[in-house]
Amino acid sequence: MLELDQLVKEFTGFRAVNGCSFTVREGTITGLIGPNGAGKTTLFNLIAGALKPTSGSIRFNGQDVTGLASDELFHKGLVRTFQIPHEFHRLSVLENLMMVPPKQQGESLFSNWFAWGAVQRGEKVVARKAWDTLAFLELTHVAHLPAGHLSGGQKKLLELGRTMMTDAKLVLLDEPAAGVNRTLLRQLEEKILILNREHGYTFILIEHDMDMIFKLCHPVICMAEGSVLVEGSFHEVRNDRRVLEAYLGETTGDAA
Amino acid sequence: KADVKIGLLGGVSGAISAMAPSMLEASNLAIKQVNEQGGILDGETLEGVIGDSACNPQGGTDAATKAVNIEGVSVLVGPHCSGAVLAASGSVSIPAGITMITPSGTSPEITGLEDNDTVFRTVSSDDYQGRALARTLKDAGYEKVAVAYVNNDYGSGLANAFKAEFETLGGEIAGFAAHEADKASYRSNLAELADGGADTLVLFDYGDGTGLTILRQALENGFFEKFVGADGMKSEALIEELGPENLTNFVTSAPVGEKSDALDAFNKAFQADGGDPDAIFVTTSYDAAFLAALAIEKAGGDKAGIAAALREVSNGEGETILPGEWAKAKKLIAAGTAIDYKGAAGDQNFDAAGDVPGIYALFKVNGDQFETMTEMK
Amino acid sequence: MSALLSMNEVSGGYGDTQILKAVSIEVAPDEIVVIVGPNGAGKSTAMKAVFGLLNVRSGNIVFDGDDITSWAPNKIVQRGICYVPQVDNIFRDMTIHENLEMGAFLKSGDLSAAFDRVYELFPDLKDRPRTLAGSLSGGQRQMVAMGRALMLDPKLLLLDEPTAGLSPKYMDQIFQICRDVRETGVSIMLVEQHAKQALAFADRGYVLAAGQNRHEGTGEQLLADREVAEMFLGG
Amino acid sequence: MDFMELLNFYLMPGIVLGCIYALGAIGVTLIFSILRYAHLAHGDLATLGAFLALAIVSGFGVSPLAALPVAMIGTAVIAVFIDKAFYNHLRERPKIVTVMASLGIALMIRAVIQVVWGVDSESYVRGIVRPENYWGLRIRDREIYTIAFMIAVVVALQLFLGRSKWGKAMRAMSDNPDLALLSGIDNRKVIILTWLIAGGLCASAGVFLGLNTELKSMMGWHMLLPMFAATILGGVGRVDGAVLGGLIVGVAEELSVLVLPSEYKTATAFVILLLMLLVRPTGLLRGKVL
Amino acid sequence: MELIGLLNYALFMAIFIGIYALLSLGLNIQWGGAGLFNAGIAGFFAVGAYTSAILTSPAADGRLGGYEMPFYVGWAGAMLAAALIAWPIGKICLRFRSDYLAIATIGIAEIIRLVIKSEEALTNSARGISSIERPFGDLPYVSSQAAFLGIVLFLVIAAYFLVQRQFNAPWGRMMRAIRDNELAARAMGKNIEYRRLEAFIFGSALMGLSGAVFAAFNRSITPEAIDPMVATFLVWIMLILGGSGNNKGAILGAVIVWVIWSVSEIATDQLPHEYAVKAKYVRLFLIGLMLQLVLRFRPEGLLPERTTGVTRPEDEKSQ
Ligand SMILES: Nc1ncnc2c1ncn2[C@@H]1O[C@H](COP(=O)(O)OP(=O)(O)OP(=O)(O)O)[C@@H](O)[C@H]1O
Ligand SMILES: Nc1ncnc2c1ncn2[C@@H]1O[C@H](COP(=O)(O)OP(=O)(O)OP(=O)(O)O)[C@@H](O)[C@H]1O
Ligand SMILES: [Mg+2]
Ligand SMILES: [Mg+2]
Repeated sequence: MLELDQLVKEFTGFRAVNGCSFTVREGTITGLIGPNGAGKTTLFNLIAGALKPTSGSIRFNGQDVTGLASDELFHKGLVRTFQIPHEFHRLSVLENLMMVPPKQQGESLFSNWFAWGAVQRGEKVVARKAWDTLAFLELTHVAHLPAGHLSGGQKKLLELGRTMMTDAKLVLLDEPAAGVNRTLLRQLEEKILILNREHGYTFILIEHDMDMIFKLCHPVICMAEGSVLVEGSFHEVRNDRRVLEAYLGETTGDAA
Repeated sequence: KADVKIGLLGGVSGAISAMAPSMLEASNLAIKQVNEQGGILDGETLEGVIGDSACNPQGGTDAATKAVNIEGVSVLVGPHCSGAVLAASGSVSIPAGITMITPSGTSPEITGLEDNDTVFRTVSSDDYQGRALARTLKDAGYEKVAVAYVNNDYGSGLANAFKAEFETLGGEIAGFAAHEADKASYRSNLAELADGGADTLVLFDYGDGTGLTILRQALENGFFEKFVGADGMKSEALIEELGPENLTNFVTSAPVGEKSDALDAFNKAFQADGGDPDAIFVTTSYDAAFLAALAIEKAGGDKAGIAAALREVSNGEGETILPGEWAKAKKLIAAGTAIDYKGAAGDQNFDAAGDVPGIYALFKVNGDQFETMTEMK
Repeated sequence: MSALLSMNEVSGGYGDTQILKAVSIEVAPDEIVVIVGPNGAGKSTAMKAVFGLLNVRSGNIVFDGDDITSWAPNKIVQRGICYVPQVDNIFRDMTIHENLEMGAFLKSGDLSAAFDRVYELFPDLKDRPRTLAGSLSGGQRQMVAMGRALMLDPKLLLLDEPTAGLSPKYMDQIFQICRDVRETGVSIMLVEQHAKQALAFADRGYVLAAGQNRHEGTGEQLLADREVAEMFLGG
Repeated sequence: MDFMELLNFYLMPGIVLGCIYALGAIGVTLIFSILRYAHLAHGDLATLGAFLALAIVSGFGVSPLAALPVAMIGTAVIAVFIDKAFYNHLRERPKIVTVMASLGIALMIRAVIQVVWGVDSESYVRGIVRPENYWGLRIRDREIYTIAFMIAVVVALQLFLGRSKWGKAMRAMSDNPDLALLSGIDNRKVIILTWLIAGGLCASAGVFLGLNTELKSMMGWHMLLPMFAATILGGVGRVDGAVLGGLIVGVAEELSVLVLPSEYKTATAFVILLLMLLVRPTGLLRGKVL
Repeated sequence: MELIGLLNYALFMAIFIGIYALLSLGLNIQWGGAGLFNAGIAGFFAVGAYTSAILTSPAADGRLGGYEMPFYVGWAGAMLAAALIAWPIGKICLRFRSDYLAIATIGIAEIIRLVIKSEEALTNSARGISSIERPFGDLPYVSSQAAFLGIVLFLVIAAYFLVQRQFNAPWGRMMRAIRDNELAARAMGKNIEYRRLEAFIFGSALMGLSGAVFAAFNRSITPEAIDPMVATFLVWIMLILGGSGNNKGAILGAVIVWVIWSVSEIATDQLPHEYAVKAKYVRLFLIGLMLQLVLRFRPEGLLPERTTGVTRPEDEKSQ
């Protein structure tokens, strides 16, 4: 479904992503791990169109999407979350969700002026969906708070919530667990699995939480210094010496 | 008794704020004389209501509307700037049928207004002055000049008229450029103008504004030898800031009353009142206000009849009335005798468009004052 | 044992909203205290309260014998508390080196010892001291932020989720660093979502929920508590 | 046109003017980057400085250069006061609110000047000063002073910002005010320091403008846009950028009459600015991409 | 007489307020809606005024014009011209951050002003264009004013209605989202360039319309009318004071500022003129001070924007 071919991203004098190639099959949850600064987020930015690759190509559902802007990719069914939450801080939490669905009729000036009824009906549908999502994320009590006032973890939840508001084909999750309470995280894992199994979402998941990777991901890809180090099942990757050294660290490795 | 009011719409704030105060004083002098000499109509007091036209259309219409509607003035004297005159007459005074006399709106555009004969001016169009200045200079032997003018209706009106006339007479314009006001440096503009090889700079600008800056920079850097200005440049500030010793080669035209009894009468009265009779546009301001009073008296207070009355009291036929002669005029009007006002700034006989031909003189600097050199034709 | 820091029944919030409801937390000298709790419980808010960034409506905060309630932050820093916020905790447009330098703003004299210490803890930073901090990866930023706070040799270090986004290797390292730092006589109060790991090495822990104290005890006690584990530690 | 003419009548005036713009633009850039808003009262603050110097010149009969430091200090103090009284409590608000406030301050300062000193043109020294001729280069003392002062200021300021602790604190605060606070930097002091520097420089821009031309109540306002153009041109937050930008704007304005009708001279600054924004929005010297 | 006069003046004020309300609504779309800092309002105002002037005025020597079209054609043309001018400007400038956009638009407005002042063949340069057609201009004074006010009121209400709809619809929510966080909005599939351009053009068209109404009301337009002080900054003060993001606020701001502006002048005009001159400056000072006080005590404006948007009761129930 997604094919990366020799992707390179160079910042002034520094290669953050350096010849990265892999394929993501439809219906999987691919785990992406790797040391800090390995280039995972940068890779996401390339896939999601927030950055343009220096070289290499990206194919999504058989189409070449290299260099497309992120809004176009969104409409092709590719949604991402941000590692550092990018909420709309002055919109209420509810509105943060309600703004997500694409092609809302009320986004056209013309409909607002001449088809108010249809706009209203559309709003009702979107609002219901947003409330359901909030309920699931345990954010109902802050629904009307400006999103900027949420706690760090709540913002991460909101990030995740946004991906639930559309019919995405491929969802890129950048460290959804960081800062999220573990009890809630276990529930999120369930939800992700449901989305994956029942709704056919494909995920790529960046995480440092091994429990989560273990529970959800197959295959797991470990990146280091901008390129793929190892790819395989969780256990293969987990027990790879290079991964232990570069990423997991000796202590954790021993404990496992 | 109820007051009779006339609106004095000055450019108190805005581009000509430095000139406005003495112009308003001159108008007020006329009003004061009326009141001292028996008042207007049935001994009522004439009151001048000041409004700020701010030298822009928004301010002009606002001030005019207030004067006409809230104060209920019979005549508007002003506004002072042409843009304000156009807007205020178009949206207020013409529809309301109120007569407007501007003492300083010099744009040629005012001539062509469809005004039902209600818009007049006691100052001549820039066209006249520009042409007169061209003729005078040509007579005085200037052959090749460069022209710099401030890019507004005043500057461009003068400059274009001057250029047309000067070239018709066979003179050469060796540089012709507009400039925006209020820049810090004009040296490159001057260098560019001087490139044409003229030794004279004709400068249409304001002497207490950018004109001063340009003249200073020209003098300091030795651009041009002789300088000519128009009425805007006849400003005390120039002498004060540059020093008379540096202005020996500077002449400027300005409207004057023809050397006349009328002018003398005004000068004396204005001086006694603490005013400076040589300040710019004071004679026209005085005439506008005095004419307004005469017209009100003549029309018996009927606002709709004022425009016609204005023509009657100034059409050149009848017993002469000089500035300050209110009591006499009042008596004659009461008796039904025709009168003709001869103003400080000239005879003030309006043509069909409500304009007057101007009378100008060329001034030079002597000591710390301007002094008349020659009359201009 | 007299506490180094004690928050006594502190209530307060942002503007009119009340977030903290009579929260009490104590940190003894040379102690590592962990605060855990669900998202939005008020953990970060409690830290801000210590640092004078909150409207404290009632209760007081005593540090080392001084009542520091509502002191200006720069005075609190001077007094010996350093704080690493959860988000926005670096100077993006300054280099790594300058970030650290700003950490030691209140310190005069030779800084090289302090620099050496920080670079030793985070060798990743040592390699490119002139890199703008804003271009670092999420984990690298966290290191810069910690490093900045450590520059001043504080008596008490407040860390808001220092391990969020760090690789397992660094997470262990950070915990190790916390222990090392404690050895040098610095007390630490930290908020963690990696609660199990954190409680395992901390001296004591508090569980906050909905702006109130729920549980407290030593790390082992809390880890052993079934209810705590279920409700807050992810089973 | 020979080179000397180009130098004397186009470049020199442009450079002097550029120095004046630069002095103002440095303040604009500091405020822009540290306090994060466009300070629209900057021009009128410069006017105020110029008139303060005039008051000293005419009151004590000293030379304008002697009055300069006093005027700078006076204006700096006034700037701090304005900040305390009017901008300080808007700090938490969206920056546009402060921008609006500064516009109001501009009106207020101008009104004070117009009431106290009137609307007529004034000058420090009456009469005219003809330039000295140094091997064909025609230049006046006051122009030399202007250029020398600007250079001295820039060198001093660069050293201060780059080397001193407070200079770094200013940068830190421009970067992340909350974190600066947590690092023990007293934001209020940084703000005061910023205003002292910006206000003083602003006054010097006014005084030198007055010295080289006349003093008018609107002089600073007309300088505002070129100063902003210079700021952005050079790169926001860069002192050296502000200087470079100022010089470019000044020289370009003077040179523009060679290629454009002279009534478009005022537009030169903007045209350069727009081109700059199109090609390289961070400014010539990479400033902050705000 | 007195009463009629006051009524007349009230009509006049209402017309002016209407003209400024159009400007301030236009700005509200741009700033309040999309966060675009347009500091070149005067430019679009001017384009509208001159376009309608050229289309509706009688022929004159040496300049474009003389089409003598009916006023509504002129006004529609004004909107179109302002929109057309806004399009390339928006294309180029909307990429910039708000302060930069402000400075860029100031520059563009200044260039427009210089062109208008200097290009005689197009705009009759500094003399301006007079004898512009004014709807109902042939009626007697009072009825003509009243009829004109009717037109202006209609335009303001229509504009208010349209803009209000926009703001309350998903469009408004989307724009606020874009304002808050561009990167995220883009990642959520919103085409930011297009949306901003849409807001910029629509707002500019309203400003152009306002210019056309102004020119028609005065029957003339001269370059002084597009002084940024009156045509740009005053509008900003209106919007900020009234409450940006709130359309009622935009209109209320226009009302208050213009009333205070005018009434304070009536007061100072009562002074003897030697004081009156100084009083003008004092008045400017007081207006500046008033702005400070408002910003201090109502920094969000008199009617603040509802930051958390609309949630209808049925939404609450549905949870
Ligand atoms: N805009 C940029 N300019 C320069 N360097 C950058 C930029 N963005 C990222 N980098 C560099 O690229 C490298 C990879 O960063 P990236 O954010 O992709 O790491 P990551 O794998 O997501 O790490 P983490 O797990 O810590 O989030 C880092 O060393 C970072 O410094
Ligand atoms: N600036 C603010 N204004 C109003 N309310 C706020 C603000 N910041 C936080 N809150 C609210 O205060 C509550 C506690 O927030 P806090 O940041 O302390 O949570 P936390 O326990 O640190 O959560 P997390 O683990 O997710 O970081 C939250 O419900 C949040 O919505
Ligand atoms: Mg990352
Ligand atoms: Mg938190």
